Amino acid sequence: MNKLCSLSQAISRNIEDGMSVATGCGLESLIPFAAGYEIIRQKKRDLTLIAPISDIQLDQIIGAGCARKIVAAWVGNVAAGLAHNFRRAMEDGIPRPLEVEEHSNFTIGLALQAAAMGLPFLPTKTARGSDFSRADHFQPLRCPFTKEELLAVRAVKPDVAILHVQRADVEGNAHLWGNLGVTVEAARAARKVVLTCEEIVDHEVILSDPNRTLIQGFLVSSVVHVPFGSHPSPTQGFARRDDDFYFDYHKESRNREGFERWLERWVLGVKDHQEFLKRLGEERVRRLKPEGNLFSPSVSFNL
Amino acid sequence: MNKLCSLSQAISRNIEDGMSVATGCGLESLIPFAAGYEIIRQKKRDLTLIAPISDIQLDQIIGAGCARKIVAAWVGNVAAGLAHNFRRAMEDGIPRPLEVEEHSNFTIGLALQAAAMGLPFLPTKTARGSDFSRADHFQPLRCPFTKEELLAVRAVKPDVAILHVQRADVEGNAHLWGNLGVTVEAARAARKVVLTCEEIVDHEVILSDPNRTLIQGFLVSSVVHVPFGSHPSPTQGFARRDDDFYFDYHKESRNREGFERWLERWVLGVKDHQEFLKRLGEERVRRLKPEGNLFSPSVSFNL
Amino acid sequence: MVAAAAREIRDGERVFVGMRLPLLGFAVAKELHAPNAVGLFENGVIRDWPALQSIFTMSDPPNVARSLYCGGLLDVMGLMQSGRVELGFIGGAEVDRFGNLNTHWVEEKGKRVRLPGSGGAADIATLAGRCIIIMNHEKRRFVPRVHFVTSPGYGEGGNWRDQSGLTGGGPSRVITSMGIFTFDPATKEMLLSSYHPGVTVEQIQRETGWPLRLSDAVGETPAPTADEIAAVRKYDPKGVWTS
Amino acid sequence: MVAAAAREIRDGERVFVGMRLPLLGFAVAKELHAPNAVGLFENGVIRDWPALQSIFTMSDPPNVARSLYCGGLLDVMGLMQSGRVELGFIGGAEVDRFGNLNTHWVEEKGKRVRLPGSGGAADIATLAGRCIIIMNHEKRRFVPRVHFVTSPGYGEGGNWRDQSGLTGGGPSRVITSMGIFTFDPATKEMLLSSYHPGVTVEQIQRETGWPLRLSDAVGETPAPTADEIAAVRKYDPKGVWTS
Repeated sequence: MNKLCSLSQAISRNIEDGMSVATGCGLESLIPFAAGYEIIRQKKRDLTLIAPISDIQLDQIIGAGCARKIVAAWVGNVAAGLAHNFRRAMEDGIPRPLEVEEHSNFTIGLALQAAAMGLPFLPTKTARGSDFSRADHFQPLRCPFTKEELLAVRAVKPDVAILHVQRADVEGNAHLWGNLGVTVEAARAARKVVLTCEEIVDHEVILSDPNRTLIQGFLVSSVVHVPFGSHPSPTQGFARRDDDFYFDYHKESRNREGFERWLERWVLGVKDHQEFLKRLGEERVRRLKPEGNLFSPSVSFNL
Repeated sequence: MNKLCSLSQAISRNIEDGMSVATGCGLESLIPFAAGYEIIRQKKRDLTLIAPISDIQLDQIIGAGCARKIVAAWVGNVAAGLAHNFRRAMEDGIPRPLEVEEHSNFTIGLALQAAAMGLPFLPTKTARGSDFSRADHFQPLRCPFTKEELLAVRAVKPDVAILHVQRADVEGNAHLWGNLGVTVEAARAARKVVLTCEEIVDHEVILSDPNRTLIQGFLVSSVVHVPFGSHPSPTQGFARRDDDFYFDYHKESRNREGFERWLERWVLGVKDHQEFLKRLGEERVRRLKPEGNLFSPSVSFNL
Repeated sequence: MVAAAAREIRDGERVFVGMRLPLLGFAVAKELHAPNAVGLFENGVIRDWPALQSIFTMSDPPNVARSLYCGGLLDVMGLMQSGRVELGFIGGAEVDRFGNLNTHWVEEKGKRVRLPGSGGAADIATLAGRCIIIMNHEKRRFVPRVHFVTSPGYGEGGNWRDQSGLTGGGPSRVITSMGIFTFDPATKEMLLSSYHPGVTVEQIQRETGWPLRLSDAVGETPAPTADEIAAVRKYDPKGVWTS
Repeated sequence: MVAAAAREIRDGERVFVGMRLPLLGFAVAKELHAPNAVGLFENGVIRDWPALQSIFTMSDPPNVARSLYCGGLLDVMGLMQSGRVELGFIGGAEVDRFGNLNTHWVEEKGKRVRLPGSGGAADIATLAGRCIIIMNHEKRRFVPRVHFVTSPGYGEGGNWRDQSGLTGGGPSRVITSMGIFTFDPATKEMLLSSYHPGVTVEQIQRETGWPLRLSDAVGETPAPTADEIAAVRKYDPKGVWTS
């Protein structure tokens, strides 16, 4: 089944107000920023955002007023520091109050993995003694064999996971490589998956290296061709990190007015991802294209 | 650190009488038969063998009298039927009585994964209502969140895992592809890992495709270069399945005398793997070499 | 039996295929009425088209090359545990009237005979959306009560599965060398729903270790169509699995 | 600080590196005395040599390309939970005298300031064989009791970690911009073990929110060697992290 559609269609078809949405699952890379901008343009409301860390994406969506709740281990700006919109929402309820389900990176990974495996929880030894582990989504659990005490992490089952990948076919079978974060777990935990990808490839390309098909088409609802869809975060082999974009965002979002100007310039004032790239400028986009000859060698699947 | 050694050294250095040894972790492929023959030649005793299924390898080691206990989901001959030595051991204690810790494929995978994750157990929904799930290594467990009843599977932590892979460097960093079974879980669950591989490659080859380095050198104790080390089981890209070998084994091992003749011919009567391949014959080995042009395409790790 | 297995696979379903007859049934279904079915194998392989050559095990290179996905056992079992596998095929040495299967041990002439064990069968029986049981129909295999429950069907009948907390749907059909059974929706007893061409109800009763119950609609199994026969021959030209 | 961090890494250790100073310390240690150390990153990357170019995040392409392994977060965290990570580096907005760290919220002028949260810090603090805490030494950061325990050190001191069932060893050192601390083996209180060249104990006391305790062997931190300085310059030629 051909699931190819526009980014605008993918967001409007799959995401409704009030849903929970997993994003930023590659950690600092493969963050589907373009999809996040479209969520903002479509004025989705009351979303629960799920992400281990999000670099600045959660901050953007929070600042735009789309989020009611955050399920995360860390919300900030990895290179530059604090997330100003997150702070304003948590400290002053601007633009709206925000609930947080606090995790560590490991526990949010386990929470997604639990859902991916069809389980209501998974056990762990991490985070014991942390104040956030006293929240309701953690419970003490005694091992029935050794009697040692562990921590049970409640499953997190997103309504939708938005994932950026290197290449996919029109059915949503996707090849990805480089660091994976919790991408595979999120793809299997979520009820629906929206893929944005750098390249659409023939099904034959997928079949030629099945060990890279970490997301299978039967999990995927929509596939969108969005080159540089992870900008400013990197996509190995396709896009460098645009460090300046993060530093500029950090400066400009320091106060609410500055953020609103930023939002107008980069999101609300551009029609779509194409126009966004135009605004970035040809020269800047060119500079973000990887170069070199670091290609993987071939392996044989011969019979 | 260079961990390269001979198969005989790898077995004598890493496996002592009474140890638990995981093998056959790729399921029907990548079974380290050559290493199993060396275990038999070195007359290891009282081993606990851990494997989901083993095709005929467990049956061989049981028949040779090396095993005291089996932790497995299935012991047979996949293409031909029952495992005669396993039957003789279970029914008549020949050559010695055998204890079995019964699993399903899923629960033995979870048991290894629990150990790999440093946990004493993992929860599951499988195997409930099966008579074997009443054994001590399974316990009922109530989810602290939903209160639903699950099954806890006790961790299985092998002393040694023997794994056959396509290519490794001398430190034990290994690239593998094709179906993986429980290979990765076993590599991380075990206290020590012995790798047998089709090719020894430069460290540079490993670094050129880090997504394939599913076993990291710091987990590995010994690396052995054993082309066709999985014979008669297949290794994708390097060795076809030798179907006749399984059927012949099935016929010849039907009674104890036949098995002893088989053992003399293929294991005890040959010095090492080189001699084993010689006995197979050049023509037969040639026929087992894969052909074709099913090679994976390259991917870019450029900066 | 292959045609009957193929007919059970609906388009778009994810199917835990196993080996031999069901594998062939999967290929036939893909060819005829279920082009979007996906086959899952416990070794970690997921395929959206049949193996490139005939195979003896699911890990043979022709089943691995050009597959949709190659990963690990827990990947595939996890998909099943999370409810994403609609159908699985299983078999056994013994089956009883509630569809419980035994592949652990049987008694022959007063002596225990040890069998291989569960493999993935107990997982499929407990977790798949529904199961199809495939068996040779012999009296020693169709027993009132299995010696050992490897792969639970409906246990002691009725709502035993719910009471035992099993999340998969349980067996929906038993396809044998003589006929096809369904299960009574309330009591969960096996009901003969059709007998294969040339086989009588009496013959089936003789090879069944309990008093047969017939489905209201019992009749002859529709013979394989020309398309089905052609598809079977395409994937098993030498008749290795279907002689 | 980078040299001090580098000195903590022993050859062959698996180190949860994090970013910034520890990342640089890892590169320096690899260059000088720990050529077989391996760096682990929570995004799924494992490296046996430094990143190809300077980076801002662990997922930047130069940290991914030519790595030893690229996988997922649970892969790497699982290795740590199973006891295979000997050392981890962490930091925070606040630390107290038992080495507890806070990155959740602090109070400034009576108002709560929200911070980013744990990330992987709580995992490292609870699971790594031992932890090194790296902090800028300021009075508002060195507090008697943290507002919120994100990453537990020794809790309330003594054998609190054992009582709480934590499997990692806890903080072994605190490296600050002014000196280096160890912990009292019994009470688990922070002990000043050295002050950096040009810094006095009195200055450190002024920037510490509780009465300092000194290690018996307190003295000046050995200045970076020429080799260490050269290695730092090699990996941070522009002085981005070490100006």
